[in-house]
Amino acid sequence: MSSHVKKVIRHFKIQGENLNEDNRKKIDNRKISKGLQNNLNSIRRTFGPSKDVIIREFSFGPKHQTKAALVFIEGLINITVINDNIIKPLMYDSSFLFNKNTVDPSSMEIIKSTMLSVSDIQEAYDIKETVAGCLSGDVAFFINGFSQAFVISCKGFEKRSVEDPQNESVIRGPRESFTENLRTNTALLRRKIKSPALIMETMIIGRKTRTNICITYLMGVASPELIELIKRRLKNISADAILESGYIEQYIEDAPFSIFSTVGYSEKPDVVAAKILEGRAAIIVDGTPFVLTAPMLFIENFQTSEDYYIRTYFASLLRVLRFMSYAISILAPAAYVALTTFHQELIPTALLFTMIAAREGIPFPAVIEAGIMMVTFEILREAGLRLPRPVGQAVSIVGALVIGEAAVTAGIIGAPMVIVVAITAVSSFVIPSNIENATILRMIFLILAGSMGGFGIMISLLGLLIHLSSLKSFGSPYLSPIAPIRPKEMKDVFIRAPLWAMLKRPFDIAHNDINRHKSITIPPDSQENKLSKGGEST
Amino acid sequence: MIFLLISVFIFVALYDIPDLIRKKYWRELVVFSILFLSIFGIVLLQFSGITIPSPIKGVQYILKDLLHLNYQIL
Amino acid sequence: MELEKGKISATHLIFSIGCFIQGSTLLSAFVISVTKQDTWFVVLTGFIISMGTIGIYIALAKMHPHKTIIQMFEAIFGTFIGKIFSILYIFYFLSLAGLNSRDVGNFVVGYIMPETPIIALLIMFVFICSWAVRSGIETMVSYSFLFVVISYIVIIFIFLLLIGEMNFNNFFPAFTLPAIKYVQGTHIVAAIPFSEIVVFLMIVPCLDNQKKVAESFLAGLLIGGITLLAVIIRDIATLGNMISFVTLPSYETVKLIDIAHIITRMEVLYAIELLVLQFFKVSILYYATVLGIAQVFNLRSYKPYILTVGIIIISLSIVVFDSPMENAFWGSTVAPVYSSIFQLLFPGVALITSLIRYIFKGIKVGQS
Amino acid sequence: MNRSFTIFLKLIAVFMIIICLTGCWNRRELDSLSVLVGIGIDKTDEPQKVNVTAQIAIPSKIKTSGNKDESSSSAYWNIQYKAENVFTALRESTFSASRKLYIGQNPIVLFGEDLARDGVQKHIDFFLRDHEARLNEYIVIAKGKAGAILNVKPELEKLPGLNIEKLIDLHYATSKVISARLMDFVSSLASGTTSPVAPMIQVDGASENQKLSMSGTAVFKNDKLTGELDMVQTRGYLWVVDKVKGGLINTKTPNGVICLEILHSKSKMTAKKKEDGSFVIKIAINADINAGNQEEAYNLLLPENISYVENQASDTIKSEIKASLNKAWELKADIFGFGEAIKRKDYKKWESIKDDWDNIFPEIETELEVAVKLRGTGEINKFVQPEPEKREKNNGA
Repeated sequence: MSSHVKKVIRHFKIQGENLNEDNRKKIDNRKISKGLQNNLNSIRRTFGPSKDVIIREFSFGPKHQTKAALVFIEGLINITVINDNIIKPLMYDSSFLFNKNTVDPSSMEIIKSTMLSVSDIQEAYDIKETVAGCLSGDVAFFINGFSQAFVISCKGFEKRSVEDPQNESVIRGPRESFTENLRTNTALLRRKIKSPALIMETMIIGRKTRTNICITYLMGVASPELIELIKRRLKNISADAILESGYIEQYIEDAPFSIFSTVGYSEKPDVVAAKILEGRAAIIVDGTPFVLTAPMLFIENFQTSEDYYIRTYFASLLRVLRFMSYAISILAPAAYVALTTFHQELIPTALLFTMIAAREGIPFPAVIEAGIMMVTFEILREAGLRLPRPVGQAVSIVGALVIGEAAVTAGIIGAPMVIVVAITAVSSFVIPSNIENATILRMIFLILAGSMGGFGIMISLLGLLIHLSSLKSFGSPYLSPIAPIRPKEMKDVFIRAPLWAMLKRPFDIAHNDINRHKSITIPPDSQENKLSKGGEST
Repeated sequence: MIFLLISVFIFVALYDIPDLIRKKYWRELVVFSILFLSIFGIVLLQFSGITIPSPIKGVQYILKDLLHLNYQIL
Repeated sequence: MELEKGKISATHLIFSIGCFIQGSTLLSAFVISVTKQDTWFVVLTGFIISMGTIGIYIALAKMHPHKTIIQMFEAIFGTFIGKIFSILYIFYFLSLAGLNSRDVGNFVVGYIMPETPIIALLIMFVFICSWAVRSGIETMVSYSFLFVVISYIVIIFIFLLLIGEMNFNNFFPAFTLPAIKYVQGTHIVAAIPFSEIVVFLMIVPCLDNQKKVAESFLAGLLIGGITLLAVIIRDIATLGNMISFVTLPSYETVKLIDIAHIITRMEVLYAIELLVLQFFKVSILYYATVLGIAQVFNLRSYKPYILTVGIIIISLSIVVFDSPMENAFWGSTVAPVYSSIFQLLFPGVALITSLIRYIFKGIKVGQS
Repeated sequence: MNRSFTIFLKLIAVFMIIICLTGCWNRRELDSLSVLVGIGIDKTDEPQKVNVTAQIAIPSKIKTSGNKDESSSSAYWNIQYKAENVFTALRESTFSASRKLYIGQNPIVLFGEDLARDGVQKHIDFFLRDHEARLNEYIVIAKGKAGAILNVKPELEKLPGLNIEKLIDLHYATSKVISARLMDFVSSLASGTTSPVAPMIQVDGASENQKLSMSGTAVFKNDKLTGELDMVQTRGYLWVVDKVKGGLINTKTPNGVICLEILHSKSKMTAKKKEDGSFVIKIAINADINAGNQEEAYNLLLPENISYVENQASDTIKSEIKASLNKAWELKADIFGFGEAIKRKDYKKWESIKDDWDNIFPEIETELEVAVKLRGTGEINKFVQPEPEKREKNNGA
């Protein structure tokens, strides 16, 4: 029933849009005519009353009799290039060009090859192309008497320079991060992987925003089915707007209703390069510094780029620490509630006495207490994030005072609960990409722990496990090296083995070119031993 | 309690039947209905206080009291 | 007309079988109440006996590749008799699922939360299992390795903590019971944990490499067998003559851990392990039931039946026994006989029939 | 019926389940518990009733933060209740205690002497059966009334119950006190031949400065208290069952008494069958000792002196063991588990003599083998005194 109604509504919607666009299409599909004014009128009609569209009419050639016009949008182009490399040569040096009153198609070619000293020039034959060019920062160049126009690329809008990453700060490792500009981003990746096999395919998505999107992958390493799948899903997007890579993520991800994200993102070129080298594909979206990577495995949340730059023991320790802190961040309040309200026999006697003494006179049951604290914490976190930085500091100080001191002294909240929530909060910050799902999971676990104790926690953990292992990200099992088990890949899960020992790429992602190393590399020291032994014998 | 039970069964029916109808799996729908209605009846009886005999105890009766195939507990 | 499109690897089958057997090891009181301090011996003989029964399953799987046990019976005995056998098997899987869910309920109610109504626990437990079954066999077996690893870690950890408590004098005097007790014990061990893996004949068709059936079954049996042996030895050595008095020997063993009043109260590990392993076991049995129903009635999908069968399991596990005592009586006296009908008698008859057909008619039944 | 509808249904299912289950059965907040830290069970005048003293901890008074008023009041409350059995008494004490008694953390179970003479098994059963109680609670027999023991306020600890637990935990320091967990006690009861033992505790001193002290070992015949071992006999018992973990031995030497510290010991008890069919229990003990205190100079660097001390020590150990053996024979209580040893050795023979064990046990032969090794002399290797030649010089001068 409801689906039928929806269909009808959808039908009307589509028709309405068609009506709207019909007018526009009439103009857009128009070929470029020989009369300059006709073309300019079409352009004017297309852009309507927008004042940032500049139409510069001028004349050049012998006796300045050839009328021409440049159409561009102010702010998107580099004005010096237009002045020095387009208008100047035409106005000063073009007198020899045309024979009197003849419009020779070949002169178009001459202008292109001898007069315009810019690198990227394309020819356009209909208005639509020129309009699209203008909108993406090109200059349309119409000449009276020709049924074609030049679309000259001289993009020059304001952009941010490459800066330190804001979210993924590192102690050791490259400090550059992506910017909002697509080309800068592709260049950053090209500088990391200097191989012709690094393919960058561009697409334009978004009927209104016409956002440039670049699919980047390593030919031969990334599996063709994956690239095919990503392209198919991207082509299916019929949205009118793509403003951030988050839009793309939501349109192409496998499990839109899951609390876990199955598409990864990063703002650091080295991270994205590493993922591309493992056989993943990256999707760069113009206008955002966050580059998507797919497929994404659950384990990637726990791997940071720095793990591979520092020494293996400490890196492994950090891995274990991250798993622990994730477990704490989702389980600690639930476990505390389950222990104190259901399974007191599991608490050591001395600790139990301390906890009872702290709870004496607290008006709420432990679940409610934990709920209050968690909600308060989330509010404080959100307030601290959104406010301007100096005020944010003040908010956190006030919050800490209110929660930490006043609530405990007033006997509304027990001190152990404050400790538990504080530990939970701190450990949830260890893995920023997991904050979203950890917050939701924590709530679910707390409710189940409050009603069923440890049994509830176990049930919800099992549910979590089932959910995680049934998820797939672009054909790869989400929980990949753990379930289904890939024993050889356990080198990069709970421990981070030395790089020379990680011979293979993840099987579930790069199954058509699994070998990272050309030959089996021996650890460097044994190589040297061999060399020195050889030296002695000779 | 009965209300809760009925709502659970309605939920199960709502969850499973539409899929069958859409795919035009009529035989599956028949088997489903038989299974569903019989268990609905049994559970309803169970909840209204009638003791349902345990099938395992039935097996135990056959094996132990009729066939004497059991071990002795000591 | 493939009902299950998932493919599983031999590794996963091995660990699933191991995990499935491990599910029963924690509830070993059935056999311990019979053979007391000689249970370790009974485990070994039971293991050897069940290698024989598993040989039957392997032979059946080899003769009828890409068929579940239900399809095999229809191929061997014809449609009508085959369907009768199939329905009996579905009842068997269903009853095992009900009994095992009841075990979980009994444990939680008896030891952790005595005031909780068992139906609430069962609803949650079976709901989670139904979720697992709905996610498909591929997902279900994918975490078996994780479970096996967890339970091995827990067992080794507890073993190390209990070394101080163990007294190997507890194994003596050995072999003092009447011989019938050893027969009974062997039968229980062979029937209740080990040969229950007949249910995996419902899953074998999903194996991607059909040549590895034999290895998978035997390796899985070994994983489960080692666990059972280790647990039994640990419990006897720790509890001594108390072992025949307590209801859940493993649980009481773990409760005894007390190292300087600091490392203590480890029974939570036991509870976690029990829930996880029983969850796996019940979900496999549940899956077999649902798939069996779909295959008997030649249905095109098994997913619509999951929730209904779940309700049947809940209802069955509530009515099945009035108390854990009845359950224990059934477990140590009648259950081995009941299980053997499905584990040894029917598969044996099926194997002999298909062998006879193979020899006399010279056609391979599996190829039809 | 699209995907989002299915998701919606799933969410409803989850919420329905959660709502159904917010019955919160079994939920007890921490402040609704009264944690038991000791249970004392005494005989009453009425034949079918026991007097149960339950010691409840008051956690808010355990953490005294320098407040003088609070430190004066005690951190526990002893609630007494008379009922048919322990379980009833603990339950019915909620008539006067506002919180339900919680036994999950209880460290000790005290039995009064009178009650122990009548048998303890019917009172122990509850502790085995209850799902909250643990198998490693300590069993202690009180000389006199158990309730009185729980009333003695300790100096170092806040709670008498935990104080007694710690006293028992320290058994390794002297090896003259035993520790008996519920598990050990019941395990002995279940064997049928081995007699259970439990430590005894008594109140010393007058009413004002009372203190508790461990005093010997209670010996049970089946579940009835029949007699007790003194401290020396207790250690003799511990030597045999391989539970000596420390302690001191004072040994006479030609030059004064030397105090030896037991570092560790290992003993092995086996049954041997003689030609005539009777059994000999062989007890082999290996002990490592260390010189702890010397009263006069006795040179422990000389090999002959070392072996002399070792022999003396092993004689002391033998005498301790003999004392305990004699006491056990006198009580006809096989506390050592000789019966179990014979059972392990020859089960068939054991079956025939099992019923007559009470009469055979006092006659049983034992063989003692004690090997003591002096492993060190501590941080000094000689008695501190002037060197012999100097002394002679001094004497000469």
